[in-house]
Amino acid sequence: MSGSTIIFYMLAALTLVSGLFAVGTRQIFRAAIFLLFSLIGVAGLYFWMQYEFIAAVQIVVYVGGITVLIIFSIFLTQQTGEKMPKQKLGRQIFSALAAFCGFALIMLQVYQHTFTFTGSLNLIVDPNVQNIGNQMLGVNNGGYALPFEVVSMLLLAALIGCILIAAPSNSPKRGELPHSNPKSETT
Amino acid sequence: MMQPGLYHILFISTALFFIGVFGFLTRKNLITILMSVELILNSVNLNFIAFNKYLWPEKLDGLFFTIFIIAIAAAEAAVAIAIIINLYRSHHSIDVDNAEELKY
Amino acid sequence: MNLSLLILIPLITAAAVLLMRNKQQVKWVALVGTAIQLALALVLLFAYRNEVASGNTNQFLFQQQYEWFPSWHISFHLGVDGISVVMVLLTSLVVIAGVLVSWNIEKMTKEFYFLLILLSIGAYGFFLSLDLFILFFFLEIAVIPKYLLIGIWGSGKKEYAANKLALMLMGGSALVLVGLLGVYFSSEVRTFDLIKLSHLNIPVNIQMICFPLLFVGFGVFTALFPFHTWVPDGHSSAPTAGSMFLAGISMKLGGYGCLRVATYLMPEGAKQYANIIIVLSTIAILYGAFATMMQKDLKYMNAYSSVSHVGFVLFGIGMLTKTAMTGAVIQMVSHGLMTALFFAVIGMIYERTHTRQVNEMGGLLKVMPFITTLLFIVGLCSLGLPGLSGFVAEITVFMGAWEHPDAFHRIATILACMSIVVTAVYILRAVSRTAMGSVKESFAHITDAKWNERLAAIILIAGILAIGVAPFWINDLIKPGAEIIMQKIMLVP
Amino acid sequence: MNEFVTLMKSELVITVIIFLLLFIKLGSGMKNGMLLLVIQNLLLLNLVIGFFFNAEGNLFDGMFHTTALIAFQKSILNLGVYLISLLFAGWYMKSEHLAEFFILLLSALLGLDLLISSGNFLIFFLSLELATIPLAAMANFDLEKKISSEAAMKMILSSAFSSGILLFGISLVYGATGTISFAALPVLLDGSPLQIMAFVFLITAFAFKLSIVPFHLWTADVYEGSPIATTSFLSVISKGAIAFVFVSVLYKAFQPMHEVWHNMVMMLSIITMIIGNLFALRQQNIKRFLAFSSIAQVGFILVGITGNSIDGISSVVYFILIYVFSNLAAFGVAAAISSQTGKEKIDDYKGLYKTNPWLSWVMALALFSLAGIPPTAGFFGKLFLLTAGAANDNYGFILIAALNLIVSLYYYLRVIRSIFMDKNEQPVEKINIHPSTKFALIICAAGIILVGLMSWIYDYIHTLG
Amino acid sequence: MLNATYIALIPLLPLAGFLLLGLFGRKYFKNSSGIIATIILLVATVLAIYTAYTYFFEVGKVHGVYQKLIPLKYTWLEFSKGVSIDMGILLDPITCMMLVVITFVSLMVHIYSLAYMKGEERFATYYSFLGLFTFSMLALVISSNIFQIYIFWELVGVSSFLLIGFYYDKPSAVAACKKAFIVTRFADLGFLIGILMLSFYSGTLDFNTLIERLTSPGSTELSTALSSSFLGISALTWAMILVFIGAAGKSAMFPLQIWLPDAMEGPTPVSALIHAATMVVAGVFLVARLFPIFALSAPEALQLVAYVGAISAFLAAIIACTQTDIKRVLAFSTISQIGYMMFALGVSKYGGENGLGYTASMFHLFTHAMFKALLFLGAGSIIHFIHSNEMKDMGGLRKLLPITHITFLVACLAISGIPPFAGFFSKEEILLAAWQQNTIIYWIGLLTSGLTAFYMFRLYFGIFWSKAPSLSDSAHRKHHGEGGFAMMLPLVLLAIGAAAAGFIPFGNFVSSDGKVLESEFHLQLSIAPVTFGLIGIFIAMWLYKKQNDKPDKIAASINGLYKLAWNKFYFDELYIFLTKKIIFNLIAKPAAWFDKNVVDGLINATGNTTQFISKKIKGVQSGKVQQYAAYFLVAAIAIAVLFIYWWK
Repeated sequence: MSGSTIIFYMLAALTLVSGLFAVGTRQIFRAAIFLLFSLIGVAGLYFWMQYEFIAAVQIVVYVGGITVLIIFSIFLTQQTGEKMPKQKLGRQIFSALAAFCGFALIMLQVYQHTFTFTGSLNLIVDPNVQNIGNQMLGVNNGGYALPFEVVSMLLLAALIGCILIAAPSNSPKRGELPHSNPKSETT
Repeated sequence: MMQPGLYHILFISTALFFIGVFGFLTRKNLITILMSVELILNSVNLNFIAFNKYLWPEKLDGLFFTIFIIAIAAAEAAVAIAIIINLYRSHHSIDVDNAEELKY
Repeated sequence: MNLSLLILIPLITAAAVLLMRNKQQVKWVALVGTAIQLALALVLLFAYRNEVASGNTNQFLFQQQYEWFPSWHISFHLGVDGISVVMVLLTSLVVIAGVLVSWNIEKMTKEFYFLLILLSIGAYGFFLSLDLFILFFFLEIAVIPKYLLIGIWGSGKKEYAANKLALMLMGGSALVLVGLLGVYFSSEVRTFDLIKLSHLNIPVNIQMICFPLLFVGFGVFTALFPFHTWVPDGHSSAPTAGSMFLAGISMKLGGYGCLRVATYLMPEGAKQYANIIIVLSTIAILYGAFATMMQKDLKYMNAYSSVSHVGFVLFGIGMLTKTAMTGAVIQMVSHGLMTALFFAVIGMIYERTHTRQVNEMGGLLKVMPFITTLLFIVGLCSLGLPGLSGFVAEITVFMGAWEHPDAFHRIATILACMSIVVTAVYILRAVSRTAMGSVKESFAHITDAKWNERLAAIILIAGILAIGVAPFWINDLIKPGAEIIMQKIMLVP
Repeated sequence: MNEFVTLMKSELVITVIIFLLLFIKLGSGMKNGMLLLVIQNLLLLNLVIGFFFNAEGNLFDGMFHTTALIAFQKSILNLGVYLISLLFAGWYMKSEHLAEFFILLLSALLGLDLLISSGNFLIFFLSLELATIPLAAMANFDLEKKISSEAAMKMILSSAFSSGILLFGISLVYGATGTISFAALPVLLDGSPLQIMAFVFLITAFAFKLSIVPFHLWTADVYEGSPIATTSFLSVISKGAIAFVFVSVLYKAFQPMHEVWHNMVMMLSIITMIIGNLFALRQQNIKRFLAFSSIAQVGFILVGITGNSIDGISSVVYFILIYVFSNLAAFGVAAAISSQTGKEKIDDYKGLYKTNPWLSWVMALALFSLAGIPPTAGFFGKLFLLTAGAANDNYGFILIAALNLIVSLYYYLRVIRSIFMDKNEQPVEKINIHPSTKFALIICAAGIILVGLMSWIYDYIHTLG
Repeated sequence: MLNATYIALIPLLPLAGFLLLGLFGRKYFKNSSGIIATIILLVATVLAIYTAYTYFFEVGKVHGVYQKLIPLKYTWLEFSKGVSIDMGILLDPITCMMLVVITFVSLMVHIYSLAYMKGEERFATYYSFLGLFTFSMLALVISSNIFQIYIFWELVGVSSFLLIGFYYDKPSAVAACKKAFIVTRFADLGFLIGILMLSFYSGTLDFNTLIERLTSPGSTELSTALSSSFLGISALTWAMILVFIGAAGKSAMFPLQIWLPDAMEGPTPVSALIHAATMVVAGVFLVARLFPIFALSAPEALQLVAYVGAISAFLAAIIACTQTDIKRVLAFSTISQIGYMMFALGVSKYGGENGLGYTASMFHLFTHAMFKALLFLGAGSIIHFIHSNEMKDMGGLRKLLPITHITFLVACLAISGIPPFAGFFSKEEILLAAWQQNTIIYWIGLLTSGLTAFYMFRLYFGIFWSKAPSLSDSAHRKHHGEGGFAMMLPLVLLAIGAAAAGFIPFGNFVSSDGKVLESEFHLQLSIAPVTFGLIGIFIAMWLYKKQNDKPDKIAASINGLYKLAWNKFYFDELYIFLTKKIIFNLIAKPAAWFDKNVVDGLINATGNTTQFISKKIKGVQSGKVQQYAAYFLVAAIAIAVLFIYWWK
């Protein structure tokens, strides 16, 4: 068992175990922290696969962005330390069963399917920043300029949407809010 | 124990996917539901990277897919949180069970 | 003779009705429009006879064809044979009579006449079309106006009746649709054209599926047992003109469809299913007649008797002989005129006595002799009195039915014949309780029919007598059409 | 560069409009009336431009492709959006965030346009999200209403869940075939179980967006809670575009698996029609009612899709065109009534004909068209869908579809009955219809009547396909 | 030479009268309608007599045989090649005879009604109905086609319906007209099916061809018709039985006689015309028309005719003895006399000497028309005077109504078969024929003839003798009189007929095969009926000439039988049981119930079930977004499994 293998299993365990806790714990703040660990675990797996760029993006966007966003919103909407109400047992069992069935089905199909590497080794494109950057803005030959533009439009729209929804309105009806002036994080 | 490869990663990603699904189905707090969604999206990302690495390394399709998914996840999370906050304003709660006026 | 005129004129009339400003104008526009229709129908009749007399041996005359949805091979194809001609004539007679008897309608006059004329467009188009798609199109056009007519201007449990009618008729047309699609895809060329389809031999397995679909589908319109239950409720709730139209024309759409589409295109299917048709229609004939005996409401009575009478249409078709088919068509026309008149009379009586319960009337002959005489005439026509159209139709059906020597057909025919006695019983009960006896105090000052009612009645009676006294002309018109259908059936081993 | 402009014309124009609106918003405050007029004219311009300079071709290495048919489909969407901008004038005038609303709406439209033109899974997914996320924000546009945020929440969470499953499916397809391009896919498909599973996951996303049973459950809640303009966009424009893409994905990318999807679509179609109808039967809220009825309508679209032929494509496109007119007319009337009186229940419509005959007739026309009653265009639309579906000799299936038509007729007639027949002591008062609403309703009514009778429209679509 | 137009005019003139008076009578001819109708009928009568004369003496006889001429034929409705309903004229001896009888009696009734119906509100309508009836009846007898006869058969039925129900505000009249129509309609069903069978086997509807094909021994039609059988009886016989059911219905033969007594609710002249002289003998005419087929090819059916006729004659005579309403007595006597005609036909054979019954039957038809019409018109005159139908209200009228008295007596003598009045000759011939062929029937006939004499004279004595007229009757006379010339003239003319018609050498004109039948006079055989008749008359005189209690005593002594007869053997009750209990309660009611609850219920149930399911599954749309996702997931997995493992 090589070192790489050991690292892999550790990362896998980190990802899955903290993922499980993230969906299992009844303290919302802890859940967010476990989510953070799970996401870091995934980033570790990217590293392990030598996709450093993606790993970095993962850390920056997820760990630095989304998780923080979530934690902020938790602060906004929840008293910390308060335990979340428990879901009905029946629902839990049913969900677990359904999830397990889905898992079993997919694993069955995946293991019955033989994925074979068909390409030639010397055509492999190295996922380094230069290649990625070139392709990201390329128009032809597998360039990703269009998706890039689409995502930018999407982010713009999302931005406007967020401002609109979360920003305090001028209308007097909003005076009944529990928090005097909840700020929108996205602005 | 064999050398970890594609199948192992697929196992992890699928497991993570269904952990997320389980969370989505069982959590009562809207924000934790949102967290489950993030887990789901991460599992998909893992899939794409793994396939790209082990099977189709001639192009970076999987990688780019992952990048864009991350971007989308961010946007989605932002809008979702905005909506949740708005909901919190009117319902004074972010319990999903409190938002079921619309039914039948 | 330009056949599209028969669709255009009502269309223009309908549009003109919508543009009119007051009730008087609406009425007169509608009347003039329908009068032109009647004139056109008569012109068509004579033009057709002339054409045939001058040796034109085509099956369908005056054909017109315009491209419509060419990618589906649909064309706006019109044409008439003798059967269509008489059905068109029937339509025009009933429509003008309907317009006349509704002269006093006060509520939403414009809409009423608009819907009435819309209905007539459906009927004309249906009878004229030679393309199954437009046939279906016109078939469905005629459903919703009925729903509105009953629902808005009707009486009694009108919503229930309107709903039931619309849903059952639509159910019928859904079956028709599936059957038509089966026919459409059975041919290599994929065509809806009736003439082209009639030259193709539709595979037997398709016929076995599509014939029942089409026949039952059209059968719902024709009150095929056990799909007749929309008839009593629908007819009795509808306003007078609505009932006239419903029973006079709409039910005939189904009969015509059974004959022209189902039987003509799928002779093997017809042969296979003929016995079932006969059983069902015999049940309808007798059962409708017996059920009529128990009715107290004049409209219900006529509605149930329509089930019985229209049973003869399907009975005639199911017999698969030339004579019986001719009889079936004559019965369609005859019943159309007769039942329209019957409903018109019931409407006139109701307008004056404000009741339709036979038990609450009596002695009306004294106060309104004209209307009561109409009731007598129509009753006698209904029970098959010679000299009136009902007799000709029933006798022709019986003669045709008797051509089969086997016991099954014999028994069915005898059972069907028995209905003439039952009919006599209920008709006489109704007529005598209504018209005869001593007149009630409250009805003593009732007035007789007005000019519009008289005119409407005379138009319909003219039709009834024209068939009853001189049936040869209608027989001559219909028989060649029936013969062509029979030729296809005869070819079936 | 010229090619770039002509091929992406529609997307570019929309983007330009979005930025224009953004500038207007950021610049001086324009009064709502003026702003609405500007928007309407811009959208009209967009619609008109859609008919010119159309070309076929690929861009970005096949990620983006367009054909005459696609251009026509986009025009249908443009038309729908233009009508939406006209129809709900009453609501717009009251809104504080008119410009933002249209920015979001146009973003969604941009997403849909790109979706129709998408040539690989990546752009497909991105544009799908572009067409979803702004909509979630739009659903929340009635900021003061509880149900509006609830609807938005349901929408964004369900769609996130759905995207998760979709992405998992895409990743499996990618893993199994090594491509994310639609064009390259058919030769690589072999129908192995993994591919079938991946395909099923993919389908669920379409099913979710098209609200195919059992993936439809969000639909009614979101429709009811959202502002009516959003609802109509969701139910007409969004649904129409997804249907277009669904057809082309099934017919082109997944053609080798057509036996699988044929059965699947048939099965889904049957349940969708039945469940949609059964739920629509007992709805009281007109929006919720239209939601379920549109679910049933989707069932019929699926019937046409099972045809797997050129007729299938053209009948779907044709039906969507008609559906745009009919459904928007219904929403328009409902909106006109609810914006003035706040009444949204079917029972509130009792006696409407007495006070508002004109609106009643438009509503009746729309409902008849939805029910497939001749001579409205809906008749032709439904009939052609059924005909396309019947090409494979599944009489049982077609019969079920035809019988479902009756059930749907029943509930459409329920509304008609309320409007025309039922008596009411206090009917809705006389509605003042905004002129632009009136104009839009006239267009819709004309469309409902004429699109069916003018057969060249269908034939034009047919030649495109 | 015969002109078809003239013959056609005979029925068409009354039709024209019907249309003219029916459409415009109420408005324009309120008072003149009677005169107009009478003049029209007078013309028709002249034409009929001329036609008959021409036929019998100029064109009819070829080589000593009366031919069946068809001067006019027009295809009315063609079913298939050779099978068509034709409107035509068939002239043969019985047609000519019937033409004369009908026009003559009808003319008498027309004249009589001028006075009898005077002042009636619906005077014009009355005459138009009479015109309709006369037209139908005339067209019936000249029919050349079996369907033509059916058509007019129905039409006479309806005109009878209209005339019986003429006093439509009287409930009993309404009930009677319905009963008459429905009973005959029921019988016509048999007729119709009979026609269908005949047309099927013979391939024609034309009388001449039909008879020829079904009587010539070698023909294929006949052999098929005889070879196919049902219950051991050949199809042809069945057909003829069915046709006879129609005839029996119209002629009120047992067991379909129930309608005729009630039909007396109509105006009395109408009873004279329709329910005595003309329409009710249509059945006899029909059997006579098809007689060759009956006699040659379906003798079993003819047997049935004979027995039905005999039973009817006898039963009706018994019932007539007990009735007190004078019109009802006459009605039963009509049934009885028609029974005579029927069994005369029934015992006859075709051709030659053995065809005596046929001639006798027709002869009796002819004479019966005279005296029965006379009886009815006389009764009308009495009723007109007394304003009552009941015998107990009458008595001693011979002084007050002298002409009526004399003519009535003549008629009574004629019907009782007392020589030399007309009835004697025809009845004697009938009994002779019966004697030769079937003794049982002969004895029944003989007994009946005695009964006939009894009840006729019971009537006669009861009306004209018995008690003295009451004072109010005399008062009546002052302002009523006997009804004037218009009423007396027909009585006198008919009385002459009833007295003299017997001397016509009937066998010269009418016979089963068209050849002259030399009827011989058998004195020894005529003694018996005359004796029986005289006995009947004497018993009646003994019982009824003076008012006394003997009749009641006798009635009491045979109480059971008397009651049975008085209640017309409970036939009405039987029919009411059949219709009310069986048809209404066991068929119609269940049918209506079935329709409302089962058929309609099923349709409604479909709708309700849909609604029910719709209500039940609403829980799926729970409003919980997680539940939605759960459904989503489960559905996705399920579809995947389904399509991977199952649906390949």
